[in-house]
Amino acid sequence: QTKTDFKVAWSIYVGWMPWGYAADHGIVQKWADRYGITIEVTQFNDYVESINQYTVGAYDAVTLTNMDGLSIPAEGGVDTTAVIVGDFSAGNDAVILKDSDNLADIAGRNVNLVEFSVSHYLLARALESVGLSERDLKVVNTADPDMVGAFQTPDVTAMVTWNPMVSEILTLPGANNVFDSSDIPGEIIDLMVANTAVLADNPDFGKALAGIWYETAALLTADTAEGAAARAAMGAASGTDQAGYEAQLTATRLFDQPADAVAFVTSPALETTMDHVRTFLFDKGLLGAGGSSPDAVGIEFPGGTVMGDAGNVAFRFTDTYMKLAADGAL
Amino acid sequence: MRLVNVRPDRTVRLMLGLLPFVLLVMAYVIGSAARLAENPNDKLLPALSTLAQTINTLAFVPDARTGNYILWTDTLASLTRLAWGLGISTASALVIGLVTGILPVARAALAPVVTFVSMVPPLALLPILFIVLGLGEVSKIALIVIGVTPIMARDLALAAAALPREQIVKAETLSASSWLIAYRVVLPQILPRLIDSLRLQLGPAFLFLIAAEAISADAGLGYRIFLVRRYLAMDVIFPYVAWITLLSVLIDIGLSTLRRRLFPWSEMAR
Amino acid sequence: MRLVNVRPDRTVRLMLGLLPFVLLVMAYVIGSAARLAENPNDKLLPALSTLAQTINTLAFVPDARTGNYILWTDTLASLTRLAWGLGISTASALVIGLVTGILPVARAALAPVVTFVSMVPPLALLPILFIVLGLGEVSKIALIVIGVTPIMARDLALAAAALPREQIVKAETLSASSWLIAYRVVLPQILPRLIDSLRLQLGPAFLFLIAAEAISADAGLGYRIFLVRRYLAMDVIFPYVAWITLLSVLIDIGLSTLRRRLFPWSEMAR
Amino acid sequence: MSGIEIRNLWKEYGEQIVLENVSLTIAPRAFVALVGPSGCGKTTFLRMILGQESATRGEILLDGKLLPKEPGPDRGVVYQRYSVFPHMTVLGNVMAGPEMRSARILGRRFGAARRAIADEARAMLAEVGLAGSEDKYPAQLSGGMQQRLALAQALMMKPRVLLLDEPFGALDPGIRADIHALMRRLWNEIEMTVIMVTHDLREAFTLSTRIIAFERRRDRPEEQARYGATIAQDILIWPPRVAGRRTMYEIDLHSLRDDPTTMGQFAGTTRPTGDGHAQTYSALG
Amino acid sequence: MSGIEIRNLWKEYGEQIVLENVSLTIAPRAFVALVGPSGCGKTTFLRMILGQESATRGEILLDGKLLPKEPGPDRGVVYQRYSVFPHMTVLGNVMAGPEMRSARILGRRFGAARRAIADEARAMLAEVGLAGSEDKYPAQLSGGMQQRLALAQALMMKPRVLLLDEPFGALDPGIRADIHALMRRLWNEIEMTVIMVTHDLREAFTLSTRIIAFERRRDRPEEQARYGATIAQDILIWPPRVAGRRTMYEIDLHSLRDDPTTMGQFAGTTRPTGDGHAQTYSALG
Ligand SMILES: Nc1ncnc2c1ncn2[C@@H]1O[C@H](COP(=O)(O)OP(=O)(O)OP(=O)(O)O)[C@@H](O)[C@H]1O
Ligand SMILES: Nc1ncnc2c1ncn2[C@@H]1O[C@H](COP(=O)(O)OP(=O)(O)OP(=O)(O)O)[C@@H](O)[C@H]1O
Ligand SMILES: [Mg+2]
Ligand SMILES: [Mg+2]
Repeated sequence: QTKTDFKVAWSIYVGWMPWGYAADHGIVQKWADRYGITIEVTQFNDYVESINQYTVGAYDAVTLTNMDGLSIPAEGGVDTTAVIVGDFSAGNDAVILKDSDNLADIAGRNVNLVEFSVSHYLLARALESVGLSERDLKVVNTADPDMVGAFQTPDVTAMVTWNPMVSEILTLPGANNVFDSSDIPGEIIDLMVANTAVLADNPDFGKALAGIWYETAALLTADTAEGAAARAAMGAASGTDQAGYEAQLTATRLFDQPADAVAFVTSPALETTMDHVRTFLFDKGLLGAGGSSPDAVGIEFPGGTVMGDAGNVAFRFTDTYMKLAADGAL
Repeated sequence: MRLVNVRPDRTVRLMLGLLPFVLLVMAYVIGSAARLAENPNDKLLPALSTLAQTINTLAFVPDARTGNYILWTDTLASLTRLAWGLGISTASALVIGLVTGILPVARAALAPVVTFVSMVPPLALLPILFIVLGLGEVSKIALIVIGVTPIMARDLALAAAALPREQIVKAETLSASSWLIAYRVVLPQILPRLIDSLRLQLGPAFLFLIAAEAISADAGLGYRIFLVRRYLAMDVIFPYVAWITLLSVLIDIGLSTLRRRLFPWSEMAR
Repeated sequence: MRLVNVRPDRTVRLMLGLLPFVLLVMAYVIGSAARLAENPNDKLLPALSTLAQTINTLAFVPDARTGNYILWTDTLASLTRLAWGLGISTASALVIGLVTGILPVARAALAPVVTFVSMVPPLALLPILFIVLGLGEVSKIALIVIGVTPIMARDLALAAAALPREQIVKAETLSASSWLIAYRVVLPQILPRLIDSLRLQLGPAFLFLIAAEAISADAGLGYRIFLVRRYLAMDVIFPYVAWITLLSVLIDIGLSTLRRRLFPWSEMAR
Repeated sequence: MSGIEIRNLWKEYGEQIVLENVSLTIAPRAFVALVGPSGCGKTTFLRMILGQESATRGEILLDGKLLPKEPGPDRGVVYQRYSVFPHMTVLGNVMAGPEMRSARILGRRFGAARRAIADEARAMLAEVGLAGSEDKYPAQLSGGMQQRLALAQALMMKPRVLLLDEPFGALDPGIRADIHALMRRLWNEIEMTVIMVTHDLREAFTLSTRIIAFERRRDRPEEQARYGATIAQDILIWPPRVAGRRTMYEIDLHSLRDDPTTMGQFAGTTRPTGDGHAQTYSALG
Repeated sequence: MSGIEIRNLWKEYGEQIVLENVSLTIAPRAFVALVGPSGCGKTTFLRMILGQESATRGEILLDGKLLPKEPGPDRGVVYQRYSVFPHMTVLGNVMAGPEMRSARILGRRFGAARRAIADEARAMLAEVGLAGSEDKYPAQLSGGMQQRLALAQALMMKPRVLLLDEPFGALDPGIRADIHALMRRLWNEIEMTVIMVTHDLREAFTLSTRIIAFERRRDRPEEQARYGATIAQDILIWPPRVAGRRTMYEIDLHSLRDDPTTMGQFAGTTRPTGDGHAQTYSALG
């Protein structure tokens, strides 16, 4: 049903910082006012918690990656639509080895990472690239805020994590980036997703989100004093400074032009990516619980093609709102 | 003279008490110097000068983004939550403890469930709490309440039940009703224990607060620690930990003074 | 008859005690049914049948990947850590508490630092612990030790200091040295308190264990809870929380029985 | 009228029989002294009259009516210890009874009503020698002072039955004599029956109208649990003391206070009641 | 020899003067009874002799040597309460002293040595009437039994000075007389000086060789803190009792046990020592 009050959750990560900035600087307010709605933006320090909250229905929209969108809300029966493709990781996620720059040396080591996260996925893809599998090493679940500290202990010799931890770790002696998300470009995608039913009933909400994002993204990438100030603010909000934040941005392919984003979601590469992702999730037992194939949850792409069970579509990519932005029709 | 009878005088006591702190600081300084000599960018044990500079920034330089003084904003946010959480816990623990302590019927109905709930690890309930109560202040306060109340309630029930039965009988011979026994005989006598119990729960309360703030907040001592943990910014974490410790010690001393002031008789009865 | 004098008999007591549990389960069932009616895939409040099935899988079906029975592997891993942590804490708290409790010199030197350390929020120190002690078992055990020891030590020091001065003097007239006073008079009398203190610290110890396992582990009750939190598997989280609670209750009862067996006199002195 | 009748009273704790078939009629306004060896059940007996403990068998009647099963303001008590409220001042302790009796919600009176009670309380405190200590807390008093406070607290309620459990053991001889005089006066003035446990036979003879001795008749270790104590002696003081009437006793007592060398004398002689309970005097410890 | 000499002893707690300029010489093997009103400082005085409390001014000499500043096995004590170890059995309590004296590391003996001590302890327990309770814990004993246990425990060490603080207050007359007899016998057999606080003048006259009364000479409320108690009377028992020699007293005492009507009598009369401390008898409570 239609409603006017919406709640959006976001968590601290390079590509999502604009949401917090937009909330703090009146951009959210401005776009909400334009569509006669209210949008409450909540910051989470804990990414997983923000997804869980969205999944149980406490929020209408949330920032997450394509993989987590599939494994948590979609798998949990919450039909979810990716309103905005904000960026993909192009180096923000990395496999780091101590005292070796050869990925193949990872065999036999303990690898510290957040299990079942995009790091795990990155590791799986990295192992594929050198003909290894997860059986050749041992995964140790480690919480993301503690990665930097953990890397400094002698018994940690291999790690998969994301920024800002990656850039911190790479400054440490002996740390080598042996594989990162720029080696699998476009596979780790950062999204703003919303509940499909809410969105269908309230298209204005989607439009407002698109308006907020592209206005803020433009500011973020602007080579002006304002842009610098915005980057400094986002850096501070994520616990670092402008330089640190800009360093993280360089490893991010940010879609500040809606047209680029539209091109990205409509390209067939996305289907290949999602197939990789759902196979990975199925292997780990996170998708299609108890089922025999990853097809249990259907994924819809712009244009209407569905991968998997067409009777149970729960994860959708759409270009509707980004196209409106590209056409200047917001 | 036996060692048990050797009583150092005031000055010696003071010096002995300071000694471990001095040793700790020295160990830190040496460790820090050693690590910095090896890697000048080391973040684990920042030099004292770095610490001082960070503290200065946190406490006395307004934040560029919001114009707030970060340390004070965080402190205010956390202490407000703590006060609410402990306030609610104390009040409910008092009621539950009093009732289960003196009414056999209430004890039969509530004691098992309170014991059971006091054993539930509250951190594991955190996700559920957030879902049920939302992410605002309520769920953070609720975590403190859930973590602290059952233990305080059990403690108070024990204190109430430990009052000599003779006192209750005495009150009855003085024509007290059940209500008056609770209100005039038992309640005043467990209030000092309430304060002590509160003091003991200060540590756990801070723990729950930090855990809750780590998940969702935009200000607070725990929020800040977890925010900067990704960068291993020990120059922020150490001062924050020290500050939390200092706050706890101060509140503890304050409560214990309050207790002595309000209930002079409870000191004598020792 | 006054309410304070109404003593329900055994059956009524039992029924009253069960009532809140029954209500809790009923509330869960109703809530779960309501949510599942809306979204059959809902993960927050799984149906009882789903819970039962998951429990069965966790406890009695070997894991496809490792061939282990997950619940038992996790339990063993956690209980081992807990036992080490609490064992070390208990031993060191006993020594520190005894020494600070009876020797004025030791009290002067140690009491302030122990008080201070007991107020440090241990969770905030985790990064340092990990770096100093590595990510293995040691740092998890160390977190428990750091979180639990100062509080137990203070408690025991208080218990030792609360022994009537007359007893110490009496021992001296019976020719006891400082050592014999500690070993034959004070130590046996604080052992029951040691067990009680241990019981009280069971909850916090589990809390620290879960927090440590959440940060880095490959088995353990806390590890599992935080791992499956990633896909909101409440059908695993609820049974695990209940299991931890049950374990705590059992350990608590065991310790309290042990205390009564070992120190019959401590019961009588009440 | 406050006469007490006890019919075939038994008290057992688990396996152990404490009191065995005690039957006793206590006249209204009697002053009964209860003596007997340590652990024979004197305190237990008082507790049952108080309603704090229930009898295993038998019944207790107060003025012909079965005793209510819980303590109430008709029966006052001074325990061996734990007898006052540690969180109230001395004055507060003594005022507690009248205040709670008349203010059923707050348990406190205000204004003139409060002042009236306070004046009465102060007068009572002066009688037991606690004038000047009104604002102290019990923990600041010595053991003897606490016992006197408990006595004052109980007397404020003017109970029909007053139960005293070794109330004067902790008093030094001077104050003890004062309190004895006070007890005698109040017993004369107030309509009350007093039952007092004491180890001090002199005190028993000084104050009471009747002395009852409890004793286990079989006391070998293996018999202790199987046989309880019962009434071994029942002595009426001679010449009889009657509440509300002056007798010659008073005179003896004043002399007692002043000269320690006369301490041993006590007033009156004893006479067995001849009702079958009384046996040889030598059995009395 | 165990003579005690006290020279100009003062004791103050903060502002409050408790004892004021007490001087006293106690002969070896004396049995001193200390009496005085509640709160006048009797326990404090014992504590100072024990070494548990230090004097504000003045000094205490034992056999001409300054007293060590801490308690030791040469001085035994029985407190008003808290006197036994709750975690040891009755037998363990009595054996604790000899065991700790001879086993300085473990505080326990084994084998024959242990049996010897245990036998001695059992004998002592039988003397104080605790035979059969060897394996109980103190909490299972009545107050009076605990006091007797404490006495047995202290006597096992055969101290040169034995300090007793109202040790027999909780005993019923029968046991009390037994313990009096035991005390007298041990005092005769063991080389010890006894100082006993009591509220019971009869007991004082029954046992002691000398009675010392403490009293505050100025006792108005506003003076209480500024003036301490001091020796108000010092009475030597007549005819003199001497340790190790039988006197006529024994005979009187046995009769006392058996007939309650004779309770008031006590043996001997009193005679002032005439050393200036003694004043009128009437000051004695
Ligand atoms: N709650 C109880 N449970 C079991 N036994 C009890 C209980 N209370 C008292 N007793 C036993 O009952 C007996 C009588 O105890 P009571 O306190 O009445 O003795 P008493 O005559 O008052 O002794 P005293 O002169 O030492 O005060 C004792 O043997 C005691 O062990
Ligand atoms: N630790 C202390 N601090 C302050 N005052 C004390 C302390 N101990 C005793 N007093 C005071 O010293 C005085 C003497 O106390 P003490 O216990 O020696 O009296 P007592 O003669 O033994 O009395 P009782 O016959 O009641 O046992 C009392 O007024 C008491 O209040
Ligand atoms: Mg009794
Ligand atoms: Mg005393």
